[in-house]
Parts: sequence; C-alpha cells; structure tokens
Amino acid sequence: MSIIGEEPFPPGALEVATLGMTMRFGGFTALDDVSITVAPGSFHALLGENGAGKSTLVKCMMGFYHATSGQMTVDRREVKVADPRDAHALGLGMVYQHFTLVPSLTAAENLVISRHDTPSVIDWGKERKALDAFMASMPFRVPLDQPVARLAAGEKQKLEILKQLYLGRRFLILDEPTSVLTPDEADEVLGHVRGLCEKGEISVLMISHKFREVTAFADEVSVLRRGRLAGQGKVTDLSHADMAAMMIGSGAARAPMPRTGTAGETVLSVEGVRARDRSGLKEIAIDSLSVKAGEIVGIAGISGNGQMELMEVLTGQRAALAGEVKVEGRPYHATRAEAQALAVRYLPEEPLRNACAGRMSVAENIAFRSFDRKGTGQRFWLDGRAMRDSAAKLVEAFKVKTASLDSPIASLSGGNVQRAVLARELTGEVRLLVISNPCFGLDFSAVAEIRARIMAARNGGTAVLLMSEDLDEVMELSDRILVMSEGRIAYETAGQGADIATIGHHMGGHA
Amino acid sequence: MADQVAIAGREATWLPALARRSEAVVIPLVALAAGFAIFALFLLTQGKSPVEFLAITWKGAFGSAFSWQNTLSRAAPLLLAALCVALPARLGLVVIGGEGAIVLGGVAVGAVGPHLGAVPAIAALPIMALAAMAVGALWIGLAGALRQYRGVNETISSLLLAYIAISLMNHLVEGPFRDPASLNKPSTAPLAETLRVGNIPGMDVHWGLIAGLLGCLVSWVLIDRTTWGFAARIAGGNVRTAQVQGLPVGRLILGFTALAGAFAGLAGFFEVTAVHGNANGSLAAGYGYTGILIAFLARHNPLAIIPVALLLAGFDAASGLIQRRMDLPDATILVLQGFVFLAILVSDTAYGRFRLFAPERWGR
Amino acid sequence: MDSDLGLWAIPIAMLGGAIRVSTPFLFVSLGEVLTERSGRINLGLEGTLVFGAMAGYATAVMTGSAWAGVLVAALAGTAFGLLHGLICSLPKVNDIAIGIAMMLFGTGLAFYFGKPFIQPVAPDLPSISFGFWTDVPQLQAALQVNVLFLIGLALALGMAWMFRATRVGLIVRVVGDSTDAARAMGLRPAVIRTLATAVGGAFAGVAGAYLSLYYPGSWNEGLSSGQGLMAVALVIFARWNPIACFGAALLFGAAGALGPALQSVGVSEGYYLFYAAPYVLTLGVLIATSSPTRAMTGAPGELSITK
Amino acid sequence: AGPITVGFIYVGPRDDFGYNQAHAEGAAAVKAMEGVTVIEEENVPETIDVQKTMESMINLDGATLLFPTSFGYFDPHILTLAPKYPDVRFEHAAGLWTDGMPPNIGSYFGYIGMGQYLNGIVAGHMTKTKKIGFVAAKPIPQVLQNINSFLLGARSVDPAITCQVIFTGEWSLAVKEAEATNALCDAGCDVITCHVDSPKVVIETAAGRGAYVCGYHADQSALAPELYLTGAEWNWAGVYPKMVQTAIDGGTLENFQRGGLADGYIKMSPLGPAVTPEAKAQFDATLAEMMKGGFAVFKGPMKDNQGNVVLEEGQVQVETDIALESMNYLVEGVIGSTS
Ligand SMILES: Nc1ncnc2c1ncn2[C@@H]1O[C@H](COP(=O)(O)OP(=O)(O)OP(=O)(O)O)[C@@H](O)[C@H]1O
Ligand SMILES: Nc1ncnc2c1ncn2[C@@H]1O[C@H](COP(=O)(O)OP(=O)(O)OP(=O)(O)O)[C@@H](O)[C@H]1O
Ligand SMILES: [Mg+2]
Ligand SMILES: [Mg+2]
Repeated sequence: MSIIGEEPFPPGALEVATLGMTMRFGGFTALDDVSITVAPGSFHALLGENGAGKSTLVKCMMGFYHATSGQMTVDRREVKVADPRDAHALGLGMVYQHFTLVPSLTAAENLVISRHDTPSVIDWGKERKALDAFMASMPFRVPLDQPVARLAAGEKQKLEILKQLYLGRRFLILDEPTSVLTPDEADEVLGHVRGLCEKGEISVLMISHKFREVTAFADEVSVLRRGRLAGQGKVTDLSHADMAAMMIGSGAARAPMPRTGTAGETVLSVEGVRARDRSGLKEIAIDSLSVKAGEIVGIAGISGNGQMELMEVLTGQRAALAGEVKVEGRPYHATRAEAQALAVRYLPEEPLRNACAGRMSVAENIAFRSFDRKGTGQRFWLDGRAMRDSAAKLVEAFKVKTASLDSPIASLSGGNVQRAVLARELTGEVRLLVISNPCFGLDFSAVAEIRARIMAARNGGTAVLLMSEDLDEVMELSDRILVMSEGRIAYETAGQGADIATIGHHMGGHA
Repeated sequence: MADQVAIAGREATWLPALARRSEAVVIPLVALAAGFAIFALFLLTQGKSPVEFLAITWKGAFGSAFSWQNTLSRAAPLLLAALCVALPARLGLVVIGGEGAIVLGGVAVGAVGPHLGAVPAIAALPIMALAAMAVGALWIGLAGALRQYRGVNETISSLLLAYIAISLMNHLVEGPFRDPASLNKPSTAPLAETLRVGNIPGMDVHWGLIAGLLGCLVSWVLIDRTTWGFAARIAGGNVRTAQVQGLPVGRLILGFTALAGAFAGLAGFFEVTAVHGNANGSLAAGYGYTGILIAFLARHNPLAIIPVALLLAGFDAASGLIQRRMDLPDATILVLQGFVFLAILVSDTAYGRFRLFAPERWGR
Repeated sequence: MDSDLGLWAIPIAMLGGAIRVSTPFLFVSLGEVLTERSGRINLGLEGTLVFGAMAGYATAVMTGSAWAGVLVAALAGTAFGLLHGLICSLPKVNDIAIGIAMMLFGTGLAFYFGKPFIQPVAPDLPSISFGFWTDVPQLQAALQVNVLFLIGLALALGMAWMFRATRVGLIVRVVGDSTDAARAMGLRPAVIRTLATAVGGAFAGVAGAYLSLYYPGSWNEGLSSGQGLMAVALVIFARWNPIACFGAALLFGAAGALGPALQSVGVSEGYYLFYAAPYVLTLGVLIATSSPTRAMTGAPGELSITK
Repeated sequence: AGPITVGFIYVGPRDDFGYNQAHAEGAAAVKAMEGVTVIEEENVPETIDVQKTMESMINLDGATLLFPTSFGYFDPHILTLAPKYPDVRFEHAAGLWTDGMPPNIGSYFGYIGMGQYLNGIVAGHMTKTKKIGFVAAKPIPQVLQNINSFLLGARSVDPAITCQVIFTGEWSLAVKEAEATNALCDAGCDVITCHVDSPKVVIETAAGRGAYVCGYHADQSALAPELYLTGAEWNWAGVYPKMVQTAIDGGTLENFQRGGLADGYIKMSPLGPAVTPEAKAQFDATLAEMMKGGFAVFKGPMKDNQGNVVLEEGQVQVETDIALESMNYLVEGVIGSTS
C-alpha cells in the first residue's frame, strides 16, 4: 500500500516497473530476477512460451502472489502490494486470461459490484443513469441487463475491458485479451485501448502469443523465457523472427509444413442438419458440408456462432432436429460402435473439460478409446496391464510429460493434457478427425507440434474437420475454409490464397 | 518442471505401489483415532472414563463371539444399503433414497411370499428375491430415469421417492396386503417356515451378511475390473467426455441406479425372510440413511464399505452395553459417531499432502 | 357455535396447516438459500434444526423466556453452521458428506443433552390473531399466526431484495457463481461462504425453536420428522429464490394438512396416501418444471450438486 | 432364590409422558426392590436390534427376566428368541400368548378400554357440541377398542354424541399429531383424547385450542391443569414388583395374564377441576361397578359404523373376553374407518 501521508499520484497514465522480481514455488523458480519498466502512456507487450512465467509476473504485480524478492514501483515510488485490493487502490487493473465476470449477474451488476466503493444499498435508478452515461462515452458497448452467461464471448471480453475502464484504472494488464475475438473485433478493442494510451489516460501491459497484435499495437516488448527476461526492445526494431528467437532460444525457425497427396473420396457429409443451440432459443442450420479423405476443412468463426453446437451434433451430444450426418456414405449417429467401425475420432476444445476425466490417471485416460476393444471384438474384463503398457508407449511417443502413469491427468499442464489426448485419438487407423480449437492457450512449440501431427494425419489420408477460433490456425492448416456465422455456413473459399480480410468480414456477419 | 520427465511405464516396483496404496488406509485410521480422542475429551467433561468407555465399546462390538455376531447381524443390511449409494456415486449421482427401495423390496416379498405355498423353497426363495430386487431396481432406477430423461435432480427425487415409498408401504401392509390375523402389528401374511432364510451354519447371523459381502465384492469387480465399470467411471468423472467417447451414458445411469436399487431391494428381502417373517412398518428402520453415511465414508469404494459398515454396526452393537454399564444415554453413541465421522471426512483434506505416500516425490 | 363447514373445512384446514407447519420449512430453506447462493451446500441442517429445537426449549425452560430460547437456538445454529463452513473450507473435503455427518452429529448432541428437557414444560412463543374479522372459529384458529412466521415472510422478502440491491447480496452471489471472479475482485470466497453457512445455520436453529416452542411446541426426540432435510430439497424446487421458498414452504405445509383435514370430514380411507401428498406434489412439480436439455436455471455455478 | 437381573426395553425415550414412561415407572418400582438389578435400554427399534439387545442383556449382563415392552417386539422377535433361551423368562405387554408358543413367554396386559370408557363418560357430560375427538396411531384392535369404549362411555350419557377419529399412521410423530388435533378442533370436537405413544403433543395442542382433554398412558394433568378431565393410566408400578417377586420366589408366572382396575393394572387420573358434579357422580358409580369385575362395555345389539351388526341382541363381552383383543371395527357413531 502506498505510504501514508504521501501525496496521491497525479492523474493519468502510470509508470509501473518491477525490479529484480523473483518468485519461487518450493524449489522451482518461476520468475528469476525480472526487471521491466512500462513507461506512462505506453503499450507494452509481454511475450513468452507457456510456463515462461508471464502470468506469474503479473500476478506478483497485482498482489495475487507475493514475490520471493524484488520490488515494484509505481510512478517511481516503491509500493507494497499485499493483495489485489492494494493494487486496485493504486490504479492497477487486470483483465485475466480466463473470464472473471460472474455469469449469473447482469453486466450492470458485474460493473457495480466490482467497484471498491459499492454502496451497501444500491440505488439502481441512479446507478443505471451513471452507467448509461459511461457507456455513451465508450466506442463499443454491451447490453447491460443480460446475465453475462448469455453474452457472446466477444461481448464478454469487451465487458472485461469496459469494466477496468469503468473502475478508472490507469495501468492495465491484459492477459491474452483477444483470443475469443475476430480480427476486426480485436483491432477495434485494442485500437481503442491504444487510443487511451496515446491520450495519456492509461498504460498497458499486454500478454499475448500473437505477433500480429504486438506489431500492430504495442510500443515496446519484453520476452520471458523460463522465468528470465530473455530480451526487450522497441517493437519497431524487432521482426517476428527476432521475437520468436527470443522466446524459444537459439533460432529454431520452423520449416513450413509439408502438404502431400490429394483429396480422395468424401468421408463426412452433413446434409440439412438443424439443431437447437444451448439457450434453446436459436437454431443452427448446416445445409451442406463435406470433408474428403486427405483434406483439412477449416471452419472459422467467432465462438458462440454455432461451432460448439455443430461439434456436439457430430459427437452425438446434441440431437439433430432434422437432416443427416453420413460417414463413408452410411448414416452416422456417433455411437461408440459406429465411431469404432468407421474410425471417427474427436479432439474437442479444452481437453481437460471435454475429453478427459480429470481425477482418473493418465494411463486410464489414454485408454478411453480402446479399453473395451479386443482385436475387433468387444471386451468385458478390463485388462489393466495392456492398458498400462500401451499408455507407456504412447506417453513416450507423444512426449507427454507426467510424473507417473498413475498421476491424475488433471495434474498435467495444459499442453501435456492435449498431447495425451492426441496420443489417444491419433493412434490406429483414423478416417475422420473432428477437431475444435486444438491449440487454445498452448505455447509456440506445443502448437507447432500439434499442428504437425494434424497435418501428418491429413497427409496419411485422414479427413479432418477443424473448427477454430484462431484464424491463423485455420489459414495455416486448411485446404478449404468455411466461415460460420449465426449458426450457418456463411462463406467458403479455398485455403490457398484465401483473403484474411474477407474471411474476417464474414465472421463478423457483415458481408 | 525440471523434475517432470517423460517416463516409461515400467518403473513400478512393489514399494512405491505399496506406498501409494497405503495412503488410503493410514489416513482414515489416524482420523479414526483422532475422532476417538476428541470424544474422550467430551467424555471427560461428562465425568466419565474414556478408558472404561473404550473397553465397553470393544467388548460390546468385537469383544466376544457373541458380540461379533451381534455386530455382523447389524452390518448385513447396511452393506447392501451402502451399495445403493456407492454405485450411482461412481457415475456422479448422489442418491439418498435407498430407504424407499428397501421398504418396497420388503413389501414385494411380503406380497409374493404367501402365494408361493405350492412352490418348492428352492424356487420360491429366488422368486421372492427377484421380486424384491426388481421393485428396488424400479424405484431407484426411476430416480435415474428422471435424471436422464427429465433432468430432475436425483438427490431430491430419490429423497421424495423414499418418503412416498414409506407411505405406500404403510398403506399396503395396513390395507390391501394386511393379514387380518396380524392384530397389534399390522403385517402381511406370515411366510411359510420353508420360505424363511435361516442363519449361516455355525453362526447366529443370517445369510444376508453373505449376500452383502458378495454384493460388495461383485460391485468392486464390476467397477474396477470390467469395461462397464470403467465406462461408468469415465461418465462419473466427466460426462461430456463419456458422451464424446460414444459411451451409452443414459444406459449406464439406468443400469447402475437399477442395480443399486436391486441391492437395496435385496436388503428388504432379507429383512422379511430372515428377520420379520412378514412385511410391516418396521421395514422403515433407517438402514437406507445409514447407508449414505457408510458409502461416503468409504469414498464409494465397494470394498471399503465392508470395514466401514462393520465399524458402524459395531458402534450400534456396543450402544446398549454402554447405556447399561455406564449410565450414559443412548445418544452417546450418536455423539461418538458424529466425532468419528467428521474426523474421517475431514481427513480427506490430508490426501496428497504427505511425501511418504507419493513415490514420485521421494528423495527430493 | 356453528361449526359445521362442510367441505369448506378442507381449504380452511389447509390454510391453517400452511401457516402452522410451513415456518420451519421456510426458515431452513431460507438459510439454505443463503448458503447455497454462496456456493456451498449444507445437507446437515436437519441436525442443526434438531439441536436448535433442543437448545431453544432448554433455554426457555431454564429462563422462562421463549424468546431467549429462540436466541440461543439461533446462536447454536450459528455455531453448527460455522463448524460446517470451516470444515468445508479445507481443500478436498466433500461438503455433501460433511453435511450428512453433521446431521448425525447435531442430532446426537441434541438427544444427548436433551434428555432432562423432555418432561419440563416451556413457555410458548406468542402468536397474533388475524381472525378478528370473522366469527368462524376454524378460521380464527387458522389465522393464529406466530410471530416467527411473519419474521420468516419478512426475511424472504428481505433476502430477495438483498440479493438484488445490496452489496452484501451481490457479493454472496458473486462468490456462489464464480470463485475465480470473486478472487479477482479481491473477495475471499472461503470466508464469505463460511459466514453465509453460519447465518444459514442460525436460520435452521430458529426453525428448530419454532418446532419446540410453538408448534407442536414440546421437545422430544421424534420432534422433527425430517423437516430439515426436506427443506434443503425444497431449495432446489424453489430454484434458489427466497420468495419461491416461501411459496414452496406454504404449499408443502398445506399439502401436509390435507390428510388430517380429509379424515376430519369423513374421507378416511387410504390416509397414508394422503400423507404422501406433499412429497408427490413436490415431485410432480419438479418433473414438470425440469428439462433434460436446459441447465437448472438459477443454480449457483459453484454448487457441488448441480455442477 | 438369589439376586436376579431384570431387563427393560423401551421402543422410545423412557420419559415421554406416555407409553414408555408408564413402563419406566414400573421399572423404577422394581429397582427399589431388594436383590434386584435392573438394566434398561431405550429407543430400541422393532428390528433385529431388539433381538440383539435381548441377547446382549442375557449374555453380557446375565438377565433372566426380560420386559420388552413394545407391541411390535412380540412377533417375531420374542417368539424367535424364547426357544433359544429356555431359562430366561420373557414378559411381554399386550402380546397374545396362545397354546403352542414357548412356555417361557408371558403376555400380560390391562383392560385399559375400561379407562377409556370412563374417559368417555366424563367427556359425554362435558361436551357441548356433542362431538368428541380421538387422535389414534394405527387401527389395531387395542386402539379400536379404546376408540369404541370412549364413544360408548359418552353415549351412555347422551346417545346423540359422535366421535371423530383421525389416524396419524405412526406411534410417535409430533407434527402430525398436532395437525390431527387441530383438525379435530376444526371439526367441532370439544373433548379430545388419544392413543399414541406420547400424548403430550395432543394434550397441549387440544388445550391450546380450548378443548377439554382426557389423558392416556400416564398422568398428563400437569400439561393442562384447567382442561384436563381425567385419564386412563397404566399402573405398572403396582404390577411389575409383584411379578418380579414371584420370579424371585420361584413361583410360576402365568403365560397369559390380564388385569383391570380391580387388579390394579390400570387406574384413573384424579378428576380435574372442570368436571361437573353430574359427571363425577356417574363416573364414580361406574368406577365402583367396574371394581367389582366383569364389567361389559360391549353389549348387543350393536352395529359398526358401516351398519353391520357386530353383536346380536343379548350378546355381551365382559372385560375379560378374549374376543375383544381382536376387535376390527368402529362402532356406530364413530366417524372414521379402519383402513
Ligand atoms: N491440480 C494440479 N495438481 C498438481 N499439479 C498441477 C495441477 N494443476 C497444474 N499443476 C502443475 O502446475 C504446472 C502449471 O500448469 P500449466 O497448465 O500452467 O502449465 P503450462 O505452463 O501452461 O504448460 P503447457 O505449456 O504444457 O501448457 C504444471 O507443471 C502442472 O503439472
Ligand atoms: N501456484 C503455483 N505453484 C507451483 N508452480 C506454479 C504456480 N503457478 C505457476 N507455477 C509454475 O510457474 C511457471 C510459470 O507459470 P505461468 O503461469 O507464469 O506461465 P505463463 O507464462 O503465464 O504461461 P501461459 O502462456 O500458459 O499462460 C510454470 O512452470 C508453472 O508450472
Ligand atoms: Mg499465463
Ligand atoms: Mg498453460
């Protein structure tokens, strides 16, 4: 907390700096002597692989963690931040990697309750007037009376940022703020934030994995590697390759992925499928969609436009009201027997939530596809030894880092969970692979590895349907690109030579 | 993450395996002792001797052949009642209405039994058992079906169904199924002597105990050693995952709740055939509710149900002796159970805290 | 005295039953709403209620004041709630299981310490006659309303307002819906949940005092026939809405009065089935209002049983 | 005869102002005897638990005389254990020992219906609405006989009186008993009695509604001093010491034993302050008649409340008539049904 008796900070953007910040978790050093200065009114980017310590650094700044050693200054005054409340009092705010809005509260309630001076009894009439006035001064707005759970992801992200501005923060930390936005929306949001920087109202420290955003909006960049500061500089002085080299060490430039073979027979075809969406109010409608062997069809779109529902229809979690899904010409209902007979595999998003049982062991999780198979027949008695043996092989082959095969899979890091799931789903013959956001929140090298495996499957003749909110990913991998908007396929183009701007427009529903 | 290395699967030797497994035995035992210790303090405030209490409890529960048989007799229905909670729990369902399946299972036996006079016992007993299990399966399966097809929370529906079942049982045994000769205790007609289930040879404990033990064993094999059980564990761990894997979650829920109900119904069968000889209001003896506690204490592991049920039955068996010898009220044993169970459940928090039980952290 | 009301006797009896019987359900379910809205479940309120009944009665016997009994019952309930809350703040502890153990613990302690209080007679809580306008004695009796019932009604309305328009109410909802969001706001979820559980326990204690000090108005070991457990179930039925809890408690009380009322007008066959009416009714409404595809509306996001 | 250990088992708490308390008072009287050790257990359910409790008393405490007091302990629990322990004497309240049952079982009870008849006489004098009420647990013979006796006592005053009965379905269920009492008051009953294990709730609730009350099982006058008329009480303290003494002396206890007012098995609570002189006069006269023994409440012609003739003209069932113990009807004038 600031020292009593001192003058308050002058209004406007703050300068915030860390000096020799070190953080140890037991014997493990997550942050090692990191010094970063964010100049007042600047837009500072923080890069680094997963686990590099980015979140740890900002959590120390916000008072979630207490650094083992090191100091922090705000406008050149040393400050002690014991908990987030202290940080807030200083004018520091943070938008987290995962949403911190309260789903069942309305946007208005979320805003008002996050204030530090919320009155004991809230006069909603007065508050609404103030909120409306605030909203009117913002370049983008969000419906105030809806429970947040009903907002689309993009709206939630906007609301997160609005909330910080509403709270009058003068130093803003953004932890991967654009992962759920369209490029247009991302540009809009970050552009506005940058505008505030330029006006001298706030300073920003943004964590990101997207070089494009760093180049477009940031002034300065710092790169962490294994808890150490690996490099720093003006954005204008650095190329993408320079930044990548700082992140992963000695210039491990990636070769473009080889793409071999040509598309074969149609494997998946979806005709006239209709299904209710989560809220039960809207419908998704896929008139026609097909994927051929040896082809990756990418579906781009902002989250909340029906991709999840389509995935659920394909995995059998959601009943289709009409239409037909066929695999290899045969009607497909996603039963286990069909999936096994037709070699259909899935990689749902957020693998720990959708593709694993967190408390079961790594070996058990890896066996989910095969535990009941005995050659081509069914098995009744479980074979624990065979499960362990094959899990051991796969853990090795897919380089899953785990303390033991018996560790609960929830104790693995995000990237390793995804590797374990890949190991399970890409083993054996795969004729159709349905994927959703496979690399969300993963680092650079993990992303490269996973994309390579998907490409390898394609080259081996697998039909791949890839739904991703990461446009770069769709562009990099797809042979054909579809855009999903408002529950429909709004646009189709070949992967080669696709125009990112056009796709972005269709994603936003204007075109 | 320097300590996390890609490992080969063959590292397991007996010592780490033993260490990992012993955690689940050592922690509850220590907690049990702690619970007793707190209770001892309570006794001291009441001016009673904890040592004497412990000695009498031991004597009444396990101290002699008679006491053992007393404990085992009481444990028999508890084993089956606890399975009724533990099996659905493996699927992530909290079913607390086993009492309903027990009483209706008993009523089914009371209704069917008197009509089986002409059937030889060898066939009649299984028919009665099946009737009880079918009714129990139907009752708890109904809670499962409501959950699966109507999205009704199974905890509350099973509780409501239990209250409904008890009313139904009372209505039936005092109305349509009442034996007019049952005077002061309205009951169904008494079962023929040949249709009574007797004691295990050489013991004063009825066959329900064996059925309970077998039930636990079969459930354990089912859950731990078969692909069905594995599928159920996946669904219990994460139902979305199970759906994506194409596992028949609905059928698993129906199957497991029905099986759970069948075990509870079987408890009703033994209450009627081995204890009462007819169905009457005493079927609602609260075994179903005790079963909930046992299942949670056993962390829904069917094998762990056995020692936990014995512990509870032992407390019950000792309760009378404590009343008589120490001039303590009958509720003393409830207080003891409260302390002990809270201690054991609180000890859940200790799992994973001790390096001793985590071989991967040895030598660090 | 014209006392033959014919079939009118049934609705009047159900009205009276609703008012008399609903109060314990109301208090326990309001307490549970507060607790569950903060993201914790307390299945042990049955034990708290029984202990509250005993403690309240014992205090009233010893002090001669029924209100002192209510106060002590509330304090005892707070203590049980606090214990539950603190235990459940420990990582990995299962709150459902702890609740079941607390049920046993509370009941055990109540029976243990309650033995000497089965015999003595305690003063009753006062009630207010709202039946002055009528000279039908049945109606007058039905409209004998205990002060606690009115307090419960006020509490239900107050809680609904609190969740909407006070800082405390919003904070409880935040904590119950998203631990992460609460942490990010600088709230301490464990502390808030523990406090909400403690206050919820106090409500359950008062519910017990109503049973022992007003209706039926004596302490014995069979006093509660599962009101505490049932009330916890009613919370799901009422979708975590305090005003709906009031309605649910009234409905449940009225349905419970149906059996005796029917017998009193001569419909006496199959009374056990009428006694099941509250449960059948609750289950029926629950089935009718649930849906397999929609998540339960109003369920706090951090609640273990609806996750 | 040496010292002897006697066990008492109760189905509820032993101070319930009712059934269990009446027995516990008997046990207390036994405790006061020389050379007798009394052991007691309360809240023992009618399941395998009671069998094990009895065995535990026999095996671990050396009890040789047991008083398991609840109705439901008899069949099958006592019948199961008695052959196994031929040297132990099982004395059961209300059981119906018949030839062929083990000889070491005794079943004893009192003609408490007489007490309810006396309750009815006072109620008949005191009721203004001509409607009296009865809260009953379950429709078993003993309860039906009590209800019928209560009404017949009242009808001996005024044949226009009716009795409303409400069954709660359980021996002890406080809230439902209170609701039943309220329903009776709503239906216009102004004198109320009951047959449940613990009458405290009924008495207090009825008195709270301003109705007169008649007690049952034990003396509840302290609960409603002004409105309590009288009550039918057990007098086990007068019975049990005699039985235990017989056992100590090596005498034989009857397998089937019954007694009434004259034998000191039951007694009436002192008449309350509200009782009118006319009521007192008829009460006293009838009581004196009963003390002679052989009193009959049930005399033909008599119909049940379905209109069936249950006793022909001239048929008389005196208090000792065993047929009374399987009564399965409610007499004309009782509003209620047996199922
Ligand atoms: N529930 C848990 N129990 C034990 N350890 C855990 C748990 N959750 C995470 N960890 C450990 O904490 C560390 C951080 O996990 P996190 O998901 O942040 O990894 P990461 O740095 O993002 O790695 P990746 O690049 O693989 O995603 C991992 O080493 C993981 O093993
Ligand atoms: N609470 C903790 N306990 C132990 N280790 C931790 C903890 N939090 C973080 N770590 C470790 O510190 C390291 C840095 O983690 P951090 O979350 O800061 O990474 P990050 O750079 O933000 O990664 P990402 O891109 O996945 O967000 C990781 O290896 C992680 O395992
Ligand atoms: Mg991070
Ligand atoms: Mg990560």
